[in-house]
Amino acid sequence: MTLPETEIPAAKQLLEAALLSSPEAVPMAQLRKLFEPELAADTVRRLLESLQEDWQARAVELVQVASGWRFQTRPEAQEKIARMIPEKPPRYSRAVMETLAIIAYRQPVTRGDIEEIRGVAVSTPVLRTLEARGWIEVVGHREVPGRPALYGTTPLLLDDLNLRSLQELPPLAPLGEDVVLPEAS
Amino acid sequence: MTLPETEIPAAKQLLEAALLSSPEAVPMAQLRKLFEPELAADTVRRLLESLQEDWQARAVELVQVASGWRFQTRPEAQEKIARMIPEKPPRYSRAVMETLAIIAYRQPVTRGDIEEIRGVAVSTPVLRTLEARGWIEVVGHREVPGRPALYGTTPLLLDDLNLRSLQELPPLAPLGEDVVLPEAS
Amino acid sequence: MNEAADLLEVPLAEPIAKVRGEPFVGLPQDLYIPPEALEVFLESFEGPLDLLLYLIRKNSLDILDIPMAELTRQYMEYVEAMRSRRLELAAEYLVMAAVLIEIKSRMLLPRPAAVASDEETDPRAELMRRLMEYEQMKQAALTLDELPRNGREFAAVQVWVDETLNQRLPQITARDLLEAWAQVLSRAKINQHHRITREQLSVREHMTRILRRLREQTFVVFHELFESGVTVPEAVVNFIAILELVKESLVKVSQSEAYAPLYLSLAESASELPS
Repeated sequence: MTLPETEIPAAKQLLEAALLSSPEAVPMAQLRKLFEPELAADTVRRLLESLQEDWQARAVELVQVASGWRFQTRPEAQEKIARMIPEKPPRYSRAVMETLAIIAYRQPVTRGDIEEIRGVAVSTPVLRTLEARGWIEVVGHREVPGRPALYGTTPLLLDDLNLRSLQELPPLAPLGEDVVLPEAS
Repeated sequence: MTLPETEIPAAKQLLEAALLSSPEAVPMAQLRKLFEPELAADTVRRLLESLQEDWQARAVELVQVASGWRFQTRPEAQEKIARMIPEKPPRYSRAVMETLAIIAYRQPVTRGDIEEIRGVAVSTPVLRTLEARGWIEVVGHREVPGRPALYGTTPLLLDDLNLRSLQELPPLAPLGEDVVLPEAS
Repeated sequence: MNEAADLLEVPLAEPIAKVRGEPFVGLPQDLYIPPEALEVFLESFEGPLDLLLYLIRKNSLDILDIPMAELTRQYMEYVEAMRSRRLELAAEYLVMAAVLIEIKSRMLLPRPAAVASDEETDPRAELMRRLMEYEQMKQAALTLDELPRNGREFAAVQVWVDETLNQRLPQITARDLLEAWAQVLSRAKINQHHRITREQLSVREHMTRILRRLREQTFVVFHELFESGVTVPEAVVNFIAILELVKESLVKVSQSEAYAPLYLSLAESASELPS
């Protein structure tokens, strides 16, 4: 189903309202359901691209991420918006971030695999923090004694990092390369 | 502090981004903090009114409510948006969940108590959302000037959480230490 | 290490410890570590591999040809320092000490000439592989942490939606409730910390803000200085700022008659009240 010229503005407004009122990225399949009869994916994509242009010079932008389309604030604006909010987004500890990196780059991995790479035990709260954030999940079990859980990353992690697929993760540094280490360690 | 003509578009864009990224109404005092130096309330109000006009013919509108300003979907658009049934069930905002948690664990509490614990103002819609859901209710009034309402949780909340009594709520102690703060969502 | 410390961020670019007000950014060369700081130093390492990498990089050692005697010596000094101060030593550190000593002693043994050049028989091979793999992941963690993140560098947009128009109501569990409470608590801690260090500053900030406003407006009605919606601590700081300004004779408060509105003006410009 394509769209007559005259109905384009209303269709764009509806897409805009749907995306603005959704806290998470909206998949294409859902966006098509906004219209009766349903629009072709191509038509919706063209409308989205046109909407993207309309928002180009604003402090909010329309982006495509792993699980669909979403409006988000631009970083320059976000810095100023943060002034209004008394709390700062806290940072994750190194244990949490290293565990996340291992799961992201080596998935699927068991807790034992993570401990082997880090050389220390992985505490339960570290995994629970990542699960509660919706960034990792159990994707299966390794068929060895004890059937340990295998962890993988979720589409939400990609969404939250503005990525469309795991291929877009930053490439790993070559093994053994002398990286700039933070002062303390 | 007033604003030179040339800075008006950028100021409006920043207000727009701040309001679009907040599901709850933003009080004037907070909006003023977006600017450095802070703008006068009058200046901000004029910018907001101009923004309101820009959005007049859209499916989302800028409105002023008791606790501040917010963008919201127009009811006609909302009906159509409801057609695209989300795959994931909707979630309550952080403000709603934290308010509920405080009432559940510290009841009976006044709105002032909640604000003191959260460190930010509690907007009326937050309390109304919880009341409409039947999870909290006014259980009395504190005998101090103004006789503020005391909130408590209802048996329905316990039913919905599959608990038989408030004693079955998860204990507070261990988590306060362990949990790494998830970032604002 | 306790679990809370395991999760708490030690900002890497900042001094990791302060001893008698002096910031310590790196470990001193001679390995003298003030006892008060040792524990903090050690907690900044994520385990024995992290400590070894630190020693290798600090001494510009070649990770592909590690001088085992030197590395083991330095590592053992740390372990001994920890033990002598009765710090709780994670088992992993002791296991690694044993591994290092074993590698060192195997290297002292003569190897058959035929396989001496074969890398696989290098007693250090496994350790070097682990160090490199960990270093790679450590770097990846830093890079991931720097990626723009939802809720930090940008925020997903969501406007108000009337709940009554939503057909599906959000479901919650008791666990969600507990997590929300934990968020409140931990934020309360952050804010508390904030208040201790910033209190004086924020009074000064409010003083400046009020002065700036008076410069533009000449007269300001007292209650206009308190926007509705400000938090109680903010209002209090604001009020203290006004008192401070009056005390320092920067601002005058005037009233034309009893119960009339209070006006604030700059001390130097105060002449007559607006009618």
